[in-house]
Amino acid sequence: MRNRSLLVLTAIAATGTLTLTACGSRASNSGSGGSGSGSTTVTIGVDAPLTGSLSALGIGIQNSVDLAVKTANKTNEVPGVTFKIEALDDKAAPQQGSLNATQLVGDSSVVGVVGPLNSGVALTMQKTFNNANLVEVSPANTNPALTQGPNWQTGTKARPFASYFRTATTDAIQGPFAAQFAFSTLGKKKVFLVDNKDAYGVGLVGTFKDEFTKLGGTVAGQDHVTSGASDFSSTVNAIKSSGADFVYFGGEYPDAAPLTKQLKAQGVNIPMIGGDGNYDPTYIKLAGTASNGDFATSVGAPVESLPSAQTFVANYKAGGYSQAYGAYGGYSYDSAWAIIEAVKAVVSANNGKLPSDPRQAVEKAMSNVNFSGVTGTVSFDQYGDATNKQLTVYGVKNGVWTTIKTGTFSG
Amino acid sequence: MTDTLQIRPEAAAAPKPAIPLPTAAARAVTAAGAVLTAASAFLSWTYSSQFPGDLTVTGYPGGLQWITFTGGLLTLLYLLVGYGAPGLRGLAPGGAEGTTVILAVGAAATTWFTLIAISVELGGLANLTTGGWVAGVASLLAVAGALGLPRDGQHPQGNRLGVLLYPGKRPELRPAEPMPAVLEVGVVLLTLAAALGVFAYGVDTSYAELFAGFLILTGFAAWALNRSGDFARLGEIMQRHRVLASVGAFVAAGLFPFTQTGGSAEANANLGVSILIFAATALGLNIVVGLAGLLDLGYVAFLGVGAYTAALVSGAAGTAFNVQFPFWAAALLGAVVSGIFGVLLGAPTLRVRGDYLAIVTLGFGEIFRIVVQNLDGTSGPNVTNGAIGISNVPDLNILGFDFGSAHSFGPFSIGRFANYFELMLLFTAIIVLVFSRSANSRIGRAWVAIREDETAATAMGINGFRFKLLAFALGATLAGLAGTVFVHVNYSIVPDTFQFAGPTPPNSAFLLAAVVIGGMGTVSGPLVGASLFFLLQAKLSFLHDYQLLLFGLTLILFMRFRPEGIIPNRRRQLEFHESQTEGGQEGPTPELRTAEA
Amino acid sequence: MTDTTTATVDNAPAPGTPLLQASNVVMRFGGLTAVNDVSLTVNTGEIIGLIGPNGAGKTTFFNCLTGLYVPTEGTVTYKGATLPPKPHKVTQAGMARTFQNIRLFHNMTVLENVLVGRHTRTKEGLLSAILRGPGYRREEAESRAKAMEYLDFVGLADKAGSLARNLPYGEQRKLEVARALASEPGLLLLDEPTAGMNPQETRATEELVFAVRDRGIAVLVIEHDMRFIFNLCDRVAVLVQGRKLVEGDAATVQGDERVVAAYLGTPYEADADSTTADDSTTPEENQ
Amino acid sequence: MHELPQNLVNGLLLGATYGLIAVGYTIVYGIVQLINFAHGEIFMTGAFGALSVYLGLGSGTSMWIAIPLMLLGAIVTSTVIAVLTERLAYRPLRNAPRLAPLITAIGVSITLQQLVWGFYPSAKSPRVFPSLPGGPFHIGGVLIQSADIFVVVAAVLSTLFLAYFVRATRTGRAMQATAQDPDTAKLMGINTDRVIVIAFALGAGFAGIAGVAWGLRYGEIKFDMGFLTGLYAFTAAVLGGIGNIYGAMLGGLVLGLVQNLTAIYIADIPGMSQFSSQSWSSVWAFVILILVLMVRPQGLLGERVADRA
Repeated sequence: MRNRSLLVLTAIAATGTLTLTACGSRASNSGSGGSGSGSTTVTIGVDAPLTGSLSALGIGIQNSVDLAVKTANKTNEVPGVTFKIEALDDKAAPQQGSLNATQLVGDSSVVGVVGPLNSGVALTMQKTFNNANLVEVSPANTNPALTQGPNWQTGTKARPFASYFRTATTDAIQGPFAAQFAFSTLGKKKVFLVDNKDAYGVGLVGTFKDEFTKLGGTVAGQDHVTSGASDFSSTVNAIKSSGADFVYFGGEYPDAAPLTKQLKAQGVNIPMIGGDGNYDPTYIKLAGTASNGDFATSVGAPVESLPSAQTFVANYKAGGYSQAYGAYGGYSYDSAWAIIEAVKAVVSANNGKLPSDPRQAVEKAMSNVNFSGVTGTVSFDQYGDATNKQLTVYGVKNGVWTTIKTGTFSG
Repeated sequence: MTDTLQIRPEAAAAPKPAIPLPTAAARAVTAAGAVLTAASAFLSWTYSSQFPGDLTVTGYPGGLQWITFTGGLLTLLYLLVGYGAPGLRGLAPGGAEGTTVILAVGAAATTWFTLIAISVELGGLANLTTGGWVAGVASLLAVAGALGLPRDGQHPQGNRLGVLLYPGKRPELRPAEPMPAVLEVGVVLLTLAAALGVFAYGVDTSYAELFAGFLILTGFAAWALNRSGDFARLGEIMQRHRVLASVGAFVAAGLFPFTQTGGSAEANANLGVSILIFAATALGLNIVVGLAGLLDLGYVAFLGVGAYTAALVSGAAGTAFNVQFPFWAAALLGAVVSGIFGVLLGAPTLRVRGDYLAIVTLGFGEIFRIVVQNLDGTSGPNVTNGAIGISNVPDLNILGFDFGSAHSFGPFSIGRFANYFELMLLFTAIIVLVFSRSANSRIGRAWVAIREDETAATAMGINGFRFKLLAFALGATLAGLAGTVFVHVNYSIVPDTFQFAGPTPPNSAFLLAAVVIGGMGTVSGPLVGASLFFLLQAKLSFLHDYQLLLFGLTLILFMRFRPEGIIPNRRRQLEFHESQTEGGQEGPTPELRTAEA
Repeated sequence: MTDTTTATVDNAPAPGTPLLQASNVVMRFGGLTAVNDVSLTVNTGEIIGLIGPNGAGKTTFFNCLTGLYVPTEGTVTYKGATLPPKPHKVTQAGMARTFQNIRLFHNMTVLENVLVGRHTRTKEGLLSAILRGPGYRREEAESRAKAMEYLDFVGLADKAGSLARNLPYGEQRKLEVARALASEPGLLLLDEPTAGMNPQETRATEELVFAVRDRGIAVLVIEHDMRFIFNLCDRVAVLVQGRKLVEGDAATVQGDERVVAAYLGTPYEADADSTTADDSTTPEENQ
Repeated sequence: MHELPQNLVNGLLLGATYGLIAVGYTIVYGIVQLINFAHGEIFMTGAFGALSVYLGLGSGTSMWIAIPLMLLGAIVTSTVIAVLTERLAYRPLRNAPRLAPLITAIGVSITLQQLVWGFYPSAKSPRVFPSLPGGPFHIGGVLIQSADIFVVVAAVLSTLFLAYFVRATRTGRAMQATAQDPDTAKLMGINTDRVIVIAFALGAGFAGIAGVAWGLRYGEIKFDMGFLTGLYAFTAAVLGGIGNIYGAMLGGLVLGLVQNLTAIYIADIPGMSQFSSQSWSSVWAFVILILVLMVRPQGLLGERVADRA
């Protein structure tokens, strides 16, 4: 009878799918089996935009971490422990970051995560990692609030998440450093501030402004632009009539380049100083000759002046990666290496064996990590920020970035 | 009841099978193929365990082999139905032969997908073992046999879709006699369990290949069950037990986190809650788009209004107002504020011209993000903390239940995201209730009337402006409501989330797609559309660079070829129930309004 | 006297009371005068016909009566009150209409179409629809009962569950009448109700109109079909080129030479003329 | 002072570009009542078409030869794409419910944007656009770039051409007739399909010119430049009175001025200083749109048209 058969069908479908569910797990188990006997395999997670507009930066991060892991395995950096990476694509979207964070937390072999690139993504990940005591080291987040709490500017610094670290230098260092450079080295006293309303730009301009006025400089005017806009003529006019002798720009080169171009086209030949968001060859390409005389600060010493950095560049080349390591390659390598160092410390403290749940121990060990990395000495202060405060000013001369000055921020 | 319908209206004489075989031989070939296909899943398909799922094991299936196995069994099942096997007759009221063809092709598709994936990823056909070849050949054998089966169903002439129509269309079905109530209840429960199982399996697929294989087979199976008439039968039964079915569906959904165990449980619960937020928001949009026929292209901004409102009164550090509302008050406030924005935006726009709304909402979506970015204390009053966003939004605590930590219920333990999943499920239930009840009321009829023909609706005494504004504001309110949960799930909120077309849901374009692709004007359409859409983009991340492109093309193609979406217009069901008192407002069909020309 | 009671025979007002009064209505579009100084009165219990060649301004005049247009000059009153300038308020006031080219809600069922017609006579809002209290259930049940009654009246009760667009042409016309009746009007305006019908269907429509009148509802019909009009109407007004030519009973109008001339004298021109006055309204209607 | 003349000039130049794009919205909307969301992308593809021509010419070519060819490339690219989308995406939906073509338009918009993003070489970041030689010129304290002169010439010539086309050609009059009453136009023997294609092509041609103007003025073009610009241009069309060609130009100029002046002069209004920055200018444009819809829905030059909804 037809009615009964419907029941039969449903029963079959139900049991079939439930069986499938039950058995679907073999894949993930066997996937992480890894190599070698007697050696524990742990995973370093990577979260970065591997696709989309920012994929060049994200893939650079992934490859650099991969290089760190391969190097550690080759040199047997932590005896008895083999590292592997698991890279997840966050598409530069906070929602995806949240999903990735839970996934990495769920994989018990993950002992630390490198990433993310975007601070908006970091906001959704931090707490999930923190709840699981899983260390997260960002090579790129620069907003001070991530480590020092939302009220850092008013002086009440409070670390919100003990598991969050970063090798990137915060805006709180880069902005003031640029202010000192402009005021003392260049002798410019009147600034016009522009930011592009993204977290990075706003943060940078804020810290620059504080330091610059403290030094005795004056702010001739300030404007904010919408990221992605093309017509900056109102901003240019405001700058022109303000009588400022230079422009400080917080943001990235896609906005900075047309601004400096339109500025010079209007006959306002004052330099633009920006952060590491401007320090990119594309800036010069887009702005053309208008970029000559502009400056950008960037974190760390120039690659050619640090032997460790040169090794990294050479190894990266030898690694055969198809994409460049990008702006955050060095920091990513150092971030991964910091995790490896922490694991090493944990293992040696535990009689040469990795504890079964090493996450909390790794988190503790992070604060004592201290090694000479690609970007200089890597260690973390009480907020989880990098202690490395070395910065470099680059200037555009004849269409190329050239090193102007390397220094350490103090104060 | 007057039965004006025919079981098989004058269909053209069924065409001949593609492969001329005696029926018995065709059945035998199909059966052999199907059995072999299923059996081949127990063999090793490849040498290397490099391919995800480890298909090297002989003795039991793994990963994608399970999909092939299921495909083979389903083919066999419907072949037996067509053969008239005892106890199975009537399983395919719309015809078993066409169904068998679809399933055989589906099984072959997944199998060959797997084989090709192995060859491509591991580099060459040499990576396939004999077992793999057996599977491939067997699945093709089943297809060949199925193509020799006599053809049933309706075969309309001269359609462009060509090969897609080979299985024929399902004939109109006479409603079946009701079964004993106990049996029917059993069927309802089992159906829900099966749906939960399929969904949970799909969410839990841990690598893209498995998800793709799963999707292929699920797609073909859904087509087959629609063709066989089983969906129609199930629909009838569900209709008879409407309350049980809808309550049961929510209970089944609520059980989802409990089906998730192990390390990926929280990740899957997070995926689940994200899908729910996306789906619930899409359902709210469906009131605006599907019922009232208004195009809202900045809908995610209303989600944002709700989310920011909730974040501002959540007591998160660093917000402009240092207050902490209880969640019910925050949720209500978020919904109301969002609704007010809806009215402010709709009032000047809807009065003018319907299609201005589309561009005004598109503008609003962009402006919302820009305004939120600017309200940071330097380029505007500090309300939203600008681009840095509001972080560290505290977890909810309702009546002592802390959403931030894991809870155990007997042998089960569910974590933070599962807690929020259950909360969001409740919100979804509310939104479903609001949607379906308002749709089947004087208000909903007025909306649909406006959508169908505004002049005629006005002539029936409907105040077009007022009802359009009502729909728009209600949609905004529901999105705001969803937003209040959204912000807590994600701990934080930043302006960049609220884009017209961004990389991940929710954004306005994806919401619209979930509605359009799922089925405008239906309850289940946006839910299915949203789940499918979310899983697609989450699981097949290698497609991400082409995601928006595919998405744009999908919109165009759907509007061109299937404007009613994937959930078929169940209007026809109504024709069986002429005393029917309640019926959902189903989506528009590609009607040509030539009468007016 | 309330609106609702006009629907039933028992409480029908005495025939002869003026229901709709249009006085000196003028409607201009830019330089074109589509309706020029037309006056017309419809009394309770009457069936009034409005005829005229294509382009005579019938539909424009009709639209002035239904609130789609506000007349450039002149006034329209219903039950002594000036007609509100919005179509939905006109319906609320008690005038319902059908359309020349049937405008049903195609993707709604037959019953739902009639339920939409009940819109002005029900008042449950969104909140009560969501909460579904007893008041809502009662009103909804009552609405459905009434709707079924109207469907029964036009002979479509057995098609209540079908989609409106699946109905044959003649039945779609009937449904439009049922939908209009559902708003419990005192006056029903029919815009070419027999367009495209065969003689039998026309006969049936005739009877339907009489039946409507017998329920105490006055009817104003626009039509091309002379025979239909003259069989049906108590009085007939003839519009030609925006002006009212004659008004009177069937015999008077039929006997008037000017009417004959208007209909026979300008057949081709009338067709070409359709682009001016009458059809200038179509873009608004057609969207 | 904030150099008012310079700001006025800048606003008008920006507005002229908006106007060129707005013409496309207004023509198409006037005839088929479709908001062609993809029109902003048509503008963008025009710019990329021009860039392709420039790159194909080789670096030694004089700009005086390159510019006409680039214009041609832009116009051809945008026109072909616009006509194709009309033919493939919109025409099959001519009689569909009104929501269908709108959703399709969204789909077309995203598809075009993604095609350029994904398949045009190096279009994932902004691409450098060539600049015009000569300039800048000082005219009464106002600095004018040579690209600015191009914008003015292009806008004036285009408007004149359009005025001539609509008034004096058969096709132009057919377009007007179709816009006023498509059904009657059909009865009168006008091939409405053809008129619609011409409307799309014409609008696209202007968008192509606008694309070149944009590239020359700002020196770079990017795949997503059509989205917001298209939104502004549509606002300009509504502002001027949709369906009215001169209105589109006027609306563009007004909107350009609004964007440029609000960014500076709102600060002079007491209490509003925080709302005066470039980042607020798009918000002000949107506020203007809402205000226009409230106060004068038919736009500056529009006649009252009954709501066709």
